[in-house]
Amino acid sequence: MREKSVLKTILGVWNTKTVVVIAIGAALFGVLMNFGGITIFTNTKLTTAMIIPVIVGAMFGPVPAFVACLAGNTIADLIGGWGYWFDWSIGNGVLGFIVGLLPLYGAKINDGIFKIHHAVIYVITCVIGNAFAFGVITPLFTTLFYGGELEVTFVQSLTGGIANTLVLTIIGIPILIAFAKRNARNTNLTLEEKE
Amino acid sequence: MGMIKAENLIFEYIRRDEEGNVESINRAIDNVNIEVNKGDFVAILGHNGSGKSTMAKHINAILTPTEGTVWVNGMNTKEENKIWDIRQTAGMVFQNPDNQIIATVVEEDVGFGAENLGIPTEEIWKRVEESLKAVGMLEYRKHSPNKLSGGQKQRVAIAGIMAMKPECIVLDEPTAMLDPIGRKEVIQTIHELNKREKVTVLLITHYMEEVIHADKVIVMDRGKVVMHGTPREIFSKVEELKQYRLAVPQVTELAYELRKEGLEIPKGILNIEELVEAISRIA
Amino acid sequence: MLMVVDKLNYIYSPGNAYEKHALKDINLVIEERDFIGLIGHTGSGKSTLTQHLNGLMRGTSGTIYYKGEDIYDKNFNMKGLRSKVGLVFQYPEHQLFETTVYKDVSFGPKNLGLDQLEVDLRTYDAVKMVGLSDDLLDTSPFELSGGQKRRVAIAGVLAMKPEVLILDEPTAGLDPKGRDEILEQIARLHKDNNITIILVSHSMEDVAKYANRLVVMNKGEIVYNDTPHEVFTHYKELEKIGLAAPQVTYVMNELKSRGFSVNTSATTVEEAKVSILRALRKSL
Amino acid sequence: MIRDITIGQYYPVDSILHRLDPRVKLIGTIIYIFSLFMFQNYYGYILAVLFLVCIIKVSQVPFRFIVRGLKAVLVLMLFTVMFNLFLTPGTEVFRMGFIKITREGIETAVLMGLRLVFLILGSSLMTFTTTPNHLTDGLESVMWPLRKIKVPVHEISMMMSIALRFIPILMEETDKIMKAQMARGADFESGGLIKRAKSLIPLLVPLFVSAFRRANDLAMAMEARCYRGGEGRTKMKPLKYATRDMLAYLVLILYVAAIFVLNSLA
Ligand SMILES: Nc1ncnc2c1ncn2[C@@H]1O[C@H](COP(=O)(O)OP(=O)(O)OP(=O)(O)O)[C@@H](O)[C@H]1O
Ligand SMILES: Nc1ncnc2c1ncn2[C@@H]1O[C@H](COP(=O)(O)OP(=O)(O)OP(=O)(O)O)[C@@H](O)[C@H]1O
Ligand SMILES: [Mg+2]
Ligand SMILES: [Mg+2]
Repeated sequence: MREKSVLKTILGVWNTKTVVVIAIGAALFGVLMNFGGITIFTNTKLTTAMIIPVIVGAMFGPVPAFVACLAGNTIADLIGGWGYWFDWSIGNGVLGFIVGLLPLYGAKINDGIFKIHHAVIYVITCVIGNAFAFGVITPLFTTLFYGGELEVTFVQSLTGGIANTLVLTIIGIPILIAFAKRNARNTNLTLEEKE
Repeated sequence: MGMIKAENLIFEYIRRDEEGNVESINRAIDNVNIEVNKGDFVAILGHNGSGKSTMAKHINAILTPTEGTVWVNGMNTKEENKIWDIRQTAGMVFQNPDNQIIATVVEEDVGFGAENLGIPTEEIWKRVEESLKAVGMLEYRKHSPNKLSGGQKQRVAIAGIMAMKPECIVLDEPTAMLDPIGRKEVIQTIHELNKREKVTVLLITHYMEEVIHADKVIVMDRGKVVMHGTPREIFSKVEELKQYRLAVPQVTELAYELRKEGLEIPKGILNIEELVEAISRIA
Repeated sequence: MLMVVDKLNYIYSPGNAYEKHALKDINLVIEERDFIGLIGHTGSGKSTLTQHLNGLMRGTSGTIYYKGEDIYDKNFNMKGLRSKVGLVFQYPEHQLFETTVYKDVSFGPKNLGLDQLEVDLRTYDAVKMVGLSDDLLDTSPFELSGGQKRRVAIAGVLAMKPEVLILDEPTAGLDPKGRDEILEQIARLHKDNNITIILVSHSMEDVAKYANRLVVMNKGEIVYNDTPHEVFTHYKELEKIGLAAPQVTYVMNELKSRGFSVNTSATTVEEAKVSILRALRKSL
Repeated sequence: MIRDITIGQYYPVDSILHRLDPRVKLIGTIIYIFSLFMFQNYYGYILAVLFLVCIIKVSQVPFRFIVRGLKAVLVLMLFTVMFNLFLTPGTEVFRMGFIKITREGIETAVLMGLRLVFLILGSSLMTFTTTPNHLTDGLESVMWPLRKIKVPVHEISMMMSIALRFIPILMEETDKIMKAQMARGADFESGGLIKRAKSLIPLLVPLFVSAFRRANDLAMAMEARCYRGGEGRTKMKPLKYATRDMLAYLVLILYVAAIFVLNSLA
């Protein structure tokens, strides 16, 4: 089981369950984006939605995380009714991919493994991911799709990136720990209840 | 002819650590032998964690035996190329109605299974209509499932299975999340399908009242089948049932208590009329 | 009079196509040490009412008094009320989130801002009250069985030391023994710890056995508010609003109509047994 | 509030636009958005306005509903306009202290602002007139050729429809868990940013756990109903073009032609 190839880990496991998890993850992303956040700035919220790709990534790999994020942002736009912002969807997708890399550096939440050095790597990927996704990818696509001015996107990206990093570390790490613990030994839903 | 047959069935949930070594083994089903005939209505009782759901998942080939064999209409569930035939033969309804409805319109959800089978469009429409009628939900065909009550949603789920024309339906606690009226609706629907469409039914439940009309009751305890017989036979063994963390319907309990007090009341009273009859006969 | 609900109304999404008058002029008095069974068809407003009782929802009109204080008063301590009126939702184990049982149960007391010693004390107490053993405190709640999880969740609310405990279908999904165990536990809390209980249930047998008073809701209104015996004599009316009486009530009524002088208000197996035996002895 | 939210702001009336095949509307929207970037002069914008106004009239969706979507991105729009207004170099027309406005600045600002407004109006009109289900069907059908390059088109559309089905359920769940934790004294509103973020953990863990439980259940229920991807699947409601759809395509072709004519005018 150990020597799963890197490529396979990146692509993730694809079956009915993956499709459903991504779908429900994306729906939750949309819900949280609209209702579960603290607004700082338009298009920029201290949103808890970004935790979803982390969890999806932890369980299914970065590509499913990417898709969940991309679809999630599109659904958020759909619920919000503020038009479609594919530049942000793609940026979020890329961020989802990067923060969803967990299995690649050995943080196997499914098997209850999440140690301190994993947390450190995780924080680093969050910072890099945000910088790359919103510093490079989103502005790139903004100009490509909407011909928008880069300065605006940069200001937004900066706030968005900082907020995301905050959420991803402050909330993300405890949640990853909780999930890892939950999965650590869950065979025993044993029936014997001693009075 | 047997619809379902389990022979020396053993199933173990195995947990492995990082290196892939076995960390723990949980034997959820322990050497079970059962046989269900075509057209039967069989109920399965058992405490939480007794292996009922694990058993049910074997019939639909969602799980395959660790040891032993399960046959569904003569097909061995271990044969990979039969898996879709098996799933079409034995449909499955789950506990939470919300978690098994896929589409946002009732009729589309009912058609989902039939679409997967590659059935032509016109035929799907016909089947959807028939199955919705069979569960009494035809007038809701254009509704959104979110606006239905729990019992109605569960009936839609049953219709979805019916549209695949299965010969057998396995229901895993279909009434657990419903209120009494919803529960009654669902149980009635299942009985009707059993009688009218001759569908073999396997019903898993924690509600004793729901099994009194079954043909046969199976009681599970820690992965083993510990009792089986008609409802009357099963419910006449009040003490034994209690030992397995189960109970009997309130009338049965009352009859049992009266009997203990020395009244001449037959064992295994199942409904109000029987008890009233029995008491009238004494006086 | 611990709590008084006075002409309470609640309307969901007023002024919109989905407007729903969920509570209509509710008047209700809850006495100290009551054990109330709250019954009604699905969508009758039970959950809506219970969420008003601890201030999670605010009535559209009318008010609620807790120990004589108007809870909608500006100076009323709403957070205090939430700790005094504990609410256990349906499938409460789905809301567990901490990594150990101890942490999860102590979540409530910690939010109250108590010192560590008091938090510890309450946590241990609560865990004991629901009949869990101490050695489970350090395990993850996700590793427990269904029944144990349910108890942890109830303990989490008990640790707030509520004076009133509201439980929304606390036995859903458990096997019969598990159901009995939880209900017995609740009855013990009522008796030994003087906690006022409001039990929302769909099982007529259960409320008949444990409650001293039944509140019956229909389409947002309270239609009966009386002892179980009294309420279940109206079993024909109850059937019209989607409810029923316990099976033994039907047995007793049927026997009565056949000329037995039995007590038709019997609602539990024990009462029915005594009454039938007495009637039969007389007729022999 | 939560049970019956209309996702995607679908506005239920029976107009021609509502009845159009979703593929037409999807392609139309894409063409419209592209057209916004193709204009080389102001005539183009006049055309875009006229076209949009006509379509809105046909759709029977009240104007105020459509404009509502703009409010959400008002700040963003102001920012875009401001940036362009103040930061574009060129011929100066106005100066106060260090703020200076240029001719080119005004031009780009107006252009940007308009483009943004039409972008939002155009795309939200599609969601106003198409149910999410139809949209998904349309999307699947429009993207079908992409299957050749290994894009999992069927899976994507399946994902979208499952997501749509679960949005109201998940909202209700969020609400329920929040209330359950509030009953235990949780406080989601007060405190600084970090404290508030932390207070969300008791909400999020159960929410995720429940979402994954649902996903597990649903995946099992789907497989039990013989779901095995898009291969060999038939459709209960296949999309079919009607005459009105052909007419709509014709209108679109005329619109595109008009763009080219206008562009060559200047
Ligand atoms: N996915 C799983 N992984 C490991 N162990 C499992 C899994 N599912 C069930 N078990 C274990 O298998 C045993 C039987 O479980 P099963 O779900 O079949 O019981 P059940 O009779 O359906 O219980 P309930 O009445 O609570 O639904 C239990 O001990 C349970 O802990
Ligand atoms: N968030 C909501 N928005 C709109 N209507 C609602 C909402 N929640 C509940 N309702 C409606 O209010 C009424 C009362 O609902 P409530 O949940 O209080 O019923 P209940 O008696 O608890 O039912 P159950 O036995 O199913 O739990 C129902 O008709 C329901 O449809
Ligand atoms: Mg089960
Ligand atoms: Mg309720």
